[in-house]
Amino acid sequence: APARPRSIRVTYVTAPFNVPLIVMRANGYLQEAFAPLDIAVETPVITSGAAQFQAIAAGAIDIASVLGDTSAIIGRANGVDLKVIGAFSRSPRAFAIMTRADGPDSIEALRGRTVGGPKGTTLNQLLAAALAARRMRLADVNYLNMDLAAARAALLAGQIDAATLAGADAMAVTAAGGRIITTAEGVTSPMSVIAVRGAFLAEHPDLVRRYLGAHARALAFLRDQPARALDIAAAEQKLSPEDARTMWPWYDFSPAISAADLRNLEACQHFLVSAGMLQKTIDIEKDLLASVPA
Amino acid sequence: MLADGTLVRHTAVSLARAMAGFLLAVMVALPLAVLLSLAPRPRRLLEPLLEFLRQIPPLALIPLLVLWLGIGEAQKLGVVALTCFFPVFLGTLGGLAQVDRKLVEVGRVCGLAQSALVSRIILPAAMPSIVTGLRISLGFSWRALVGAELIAASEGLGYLIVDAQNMARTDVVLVGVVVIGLLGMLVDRLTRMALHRAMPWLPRDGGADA
Amino acid sequence: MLADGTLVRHTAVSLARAMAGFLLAVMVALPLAVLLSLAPRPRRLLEPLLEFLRQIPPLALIPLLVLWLGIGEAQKLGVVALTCFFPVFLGTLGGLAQVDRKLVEVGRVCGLAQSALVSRIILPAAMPSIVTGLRISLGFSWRALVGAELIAASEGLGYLIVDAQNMARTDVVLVGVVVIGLLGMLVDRLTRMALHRAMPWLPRDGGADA
Amino acid sequence: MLELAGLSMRYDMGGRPVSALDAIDLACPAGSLTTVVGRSGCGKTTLLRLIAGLQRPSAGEVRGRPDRIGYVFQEPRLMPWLKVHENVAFGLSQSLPATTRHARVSEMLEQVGLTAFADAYPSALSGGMASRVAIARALAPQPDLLLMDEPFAALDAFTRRSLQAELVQLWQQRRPTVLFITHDVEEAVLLGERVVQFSAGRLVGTHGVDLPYPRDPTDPDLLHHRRAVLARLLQDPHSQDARP
Amino acid sequence: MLELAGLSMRYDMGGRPVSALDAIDLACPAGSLTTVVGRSGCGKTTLLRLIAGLQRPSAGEVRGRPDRIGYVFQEPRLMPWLKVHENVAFGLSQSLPATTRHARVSEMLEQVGLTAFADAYPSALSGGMASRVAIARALAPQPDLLLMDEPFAALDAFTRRSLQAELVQLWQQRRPTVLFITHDVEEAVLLGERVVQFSAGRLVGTHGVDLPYPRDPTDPDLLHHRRAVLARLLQDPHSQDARP
Ligand SMILES: Nc1ncnc2c1ncn2[C@@H]1O[C@H](COP(=O)(O)OP(=O)(O)OP(=O)(O)O)[C@@H](O)[C@H]1O
Ligand SMILES: Nc1ncnc2c1ncn2[C@@H]1O[C@H](COP(=O)(O)OP(=O)(O)OP(=O)(O)O)[C@@H](O)[C@H]1O
Ligand SMILES: [Mg+2]
Ligand SMILES: [Mg+2]
Repeated sequence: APARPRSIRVTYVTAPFNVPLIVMRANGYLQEAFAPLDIAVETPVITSGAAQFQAIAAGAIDIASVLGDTSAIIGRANGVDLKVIGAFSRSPRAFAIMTRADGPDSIEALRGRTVGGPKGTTLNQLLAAALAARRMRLADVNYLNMDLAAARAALLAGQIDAATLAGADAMAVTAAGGRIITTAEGVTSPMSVIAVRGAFLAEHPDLVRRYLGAHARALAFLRDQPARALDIAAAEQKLSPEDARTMWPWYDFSPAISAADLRNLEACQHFLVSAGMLQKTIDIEKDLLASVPA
Repeated sequence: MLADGTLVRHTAVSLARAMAGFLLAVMVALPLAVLLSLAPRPRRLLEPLLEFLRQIPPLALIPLLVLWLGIGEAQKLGVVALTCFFPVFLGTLGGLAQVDRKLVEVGRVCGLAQSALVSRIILPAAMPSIVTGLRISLGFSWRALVGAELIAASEGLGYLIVDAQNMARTDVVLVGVVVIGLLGMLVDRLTRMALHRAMPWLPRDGGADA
Repeated sequence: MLADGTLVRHTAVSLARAMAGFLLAVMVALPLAVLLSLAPRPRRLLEPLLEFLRQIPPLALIPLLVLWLGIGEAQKLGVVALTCFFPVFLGTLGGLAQVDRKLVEVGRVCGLAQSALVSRIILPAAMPSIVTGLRISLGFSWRALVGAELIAASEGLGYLIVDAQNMARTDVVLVGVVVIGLLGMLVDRLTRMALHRAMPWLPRDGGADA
Repeated sequence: MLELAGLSMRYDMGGRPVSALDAIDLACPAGSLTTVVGRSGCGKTTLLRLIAGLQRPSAGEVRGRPDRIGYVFQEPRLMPWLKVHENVAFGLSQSLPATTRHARVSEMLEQVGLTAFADAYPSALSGGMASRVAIARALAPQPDLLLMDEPFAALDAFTRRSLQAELVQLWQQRRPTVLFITHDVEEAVLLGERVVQFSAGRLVGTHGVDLPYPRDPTDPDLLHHRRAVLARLLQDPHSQDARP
Repeated sequence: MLELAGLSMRYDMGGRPVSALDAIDLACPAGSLTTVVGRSGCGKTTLLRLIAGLQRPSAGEVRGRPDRIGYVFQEPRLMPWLKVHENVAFGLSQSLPATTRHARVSEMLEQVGLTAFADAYPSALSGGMASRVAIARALAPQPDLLLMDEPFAALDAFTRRSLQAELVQLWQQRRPTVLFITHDVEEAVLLGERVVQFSAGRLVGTHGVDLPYPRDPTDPDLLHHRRAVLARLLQDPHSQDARP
């Protein structure tokens, strides 16, 4: 087997509300898992999905601890050597199409209006699916590409009529009097996954297992001491305890990829292709998913 | 991309944005630098503000720019202009400070008004430094495109690049990079040629040739 | 933030990054400009490449930089240095082209070697333009921070700002912006003071004073 | 009439005061031609600069300064980005008709013997040619006050003679007030109605030269004046390095 | 021995060729003192520049150029960022011991009468003072070839006399080869072992001055030589504006 690395690099992403990851780091589970092997763990912050798969492609990252479903599929389909080894979260209620208090009050009312949000992401998929459910297409709205912070700012500044938002940006809009037109609940099934560099998985399955072990410990802590976990997460994300408690029930952190998850990933790929964002498709189960050999 | 004309469209849009933002910056920076170099009092008031602004990353200001300028063309030009402003401004200030006072005195004994001193002596004498500032800004007008087209853009080479990055299309990123590089070189060369035609006495950037 | 020292930590990290990236750029750009201005043949070879690179948005190169430099400190310095490089480079080239050949001739009849011509005549004479280039770069070293700390940073004012933007904490963004602005001004002022102390003949950027 | 009253100029040189001019009183009637002589560093250039209003005196004042001043600086000070003919036209009022401007420039270039170099840039001129362009530039606007700081120092004997003659002719025709600095005592007495002598920032003597114009350089009377001025100059006790 | 063989220099001025020097043959024995006279624009400065190797001749060559050259340019060309004493020290080899350098600079400043201004920047100097600094800078390294382009043009009669005397003394002591351009015919015959005359880029005459050094400016023999050179100069048929 190839020599053990001196260190491994795992991305650290707190937003929108990645409680298990926050707990895992705060409680030092990762360090504990790798210290016996004399392996240092680095947890660089790389929030953008595209940046994460670019870093994986560059060999700079071994494990992407939280990667959006769209990013995982886009990256893999375009040749990035990554494998999905588990689910991180599912949170349809955390993703929403929002507007100001005086904004359009239904999906239908969005026709011809300006909507901002990050293109090529789960939120893009949400908008497309929500429109499709009302027999509309993305082309029926004026869809502008912008990241969450900009979309939030543009919405509050009255520059756009609606925005697709999540996490803290959604809370901020709510706090400013904004409304939710719809969440993803019942519309799409956004999920995030745990992804690893393919070569890393092939060479060091034992290390990947250790990582998953640490992840499992964090989940156990969430189950056993939810209040403590919430406090840790709220502090790390500088959220008020109330906001944290609001968001808590929106998330399902179970790590196993279910048949439903698989269907959702396939729907996600379908959306990407139909929206013209993906030219090549992959076999989700064979090309993307991987189990960690014992 | 070439075949269906998308690349041409993205290029045209970005060229227009880069040039408009650049010209906007020049049209404010150049007169302002001249004005401030002649008027110590307004200078003392304005300079700290400008010095402060000069350090701020335009990416940090994007939410603010969205607030002030919206998400349309104005915001994109704003990002480009904000990046291009200071090289021209500092280049001009530096050039003005270097102007040979002996030549200015020639104008003063000829009874030239302040404005004539500026147009007939100070600006021509400061021109080499101003040109350096212009060239730095011109380069940055292209560099600013990605930042400018990060938000609410659906066209432009910056948008093309960011979009391709998000879509893991390294080949497209590369095309965008190459087009920006070549186009920037071309514009730089044309600008220099035009400036040298208009002002044949300018040093050719040929180095000190010692 | 102030109380628990986080702001101080972010500031220290960014200060170090901005300065290191800036110095790196200066250490390459300055000698390279001098070399190329003296050697026409290497110049003809290298200049097109540099002119090409000069136009490329650093944000477009981040994936490449990650590939070459990883996601550690090197990549962050790379982004800052890439942004700082060209103002110094062009400022120096421009300054060298403006050097009064009559003064260079004085050195030549004194039998000075090329290196002595450079250190004793050309550089001092070109210094005002070089300083302008340095100041533009210094400003851009701060501006580059957000881009540099976009990826895999957990500290620094750029990270602070991006993180705060993601967390919708406009107040924190503002703190970051103000700290960068003030710190940048301070560093600029100190640099100018140091340069003027070392070279008292430099124009004080006081304008043409016509 | 141009009047200097108690004109003084002190410079600060690293904390040490240098007195370049010390309480100069001098009246130059309109249309007079005064030549100025004195050792290097005695304040002659400073005097012209104060008269031209290029710097403020430390004390005293300049009265009766006319609007239109022609100044031949000690160095040529040509604009390197202008061709010779453009440099000569530099001081001409923009409101003059183009044909007048053109005619004046041609005439001046003719007088200084540089017609063939009208389209040259200053970098292609010899030292003496650059001086002559500067002279042409100062004369072109037909100023009422002409300040000339060693204008002919870089010229050969022949060219100098002919420009001296032209200056006198021009002065007789249009009668500007002229202040003319020279190191050449022969030139000082050949041109000046009077010669004023400076020493270490002080006006130490005035010598009238009451000979009709145009004067003949070989005139024995002129030689007599020349000897007188020279004698006083060589007696000048101040050596500028002993001064500050 | 410094030898010029068929030395020519043509400039291009907007397409039109300007011949600044035309096939000059001249030999200057080591230790000789040659003065050069000629009308403004006749090529004197170009001659010195070619000898110094500052530009390449269009044709011909310069042989026997020594290593150590002192050049007094037609303009002072001081480094504005160096103080007067640093400017004077500029040409001194860095390998000289600091005390020697210091002594040389002091001595030179003394000779040109600027000891009191050692710490001044060039911007605080008068025109003549700047010229003297330039002279001191060229002399300080004790060059084997001394090229002087109207070095005393900006100096008053008194200062000029004393520097002339010092130059002759220095030349007699250390015997550098000297080429000295001047417009002052009196100076040309006072200093030169021979006077060479240029006209429109050609060497048109050589006049030997076989008088012992140091010479007395009032010596009637000198006056005789002066008249002879002047007469030839004033006959010079070329007027430079008619030339190109
Ligand atoms: N760089 C140049 N380009 C074109 N022509 C030049 C250049 N330098 C000198 N000349 C021309 O060469 C001729 C000789 O110039 P040079 O400077 O040698 O004259 P000079 O004898 O020193 O005159 P002066 O006594 O006025 O200093 C002049 O006609 C001048 O215009
Ligand atoms: N900017 C300045 N700062 C300090 N001292 C100055 C400045 N300008 C002139 N001086 C001093 O003033 C004195 C007179 O200078 P000025 O130029 O008037 O002399 P000058 O009579 O014209 O001499 P020259 O014949 O050498 O041109 C000199 O001692 C000079 O050093
Ligand atoms: Mg003077
Ligand atoms: Mg000459």
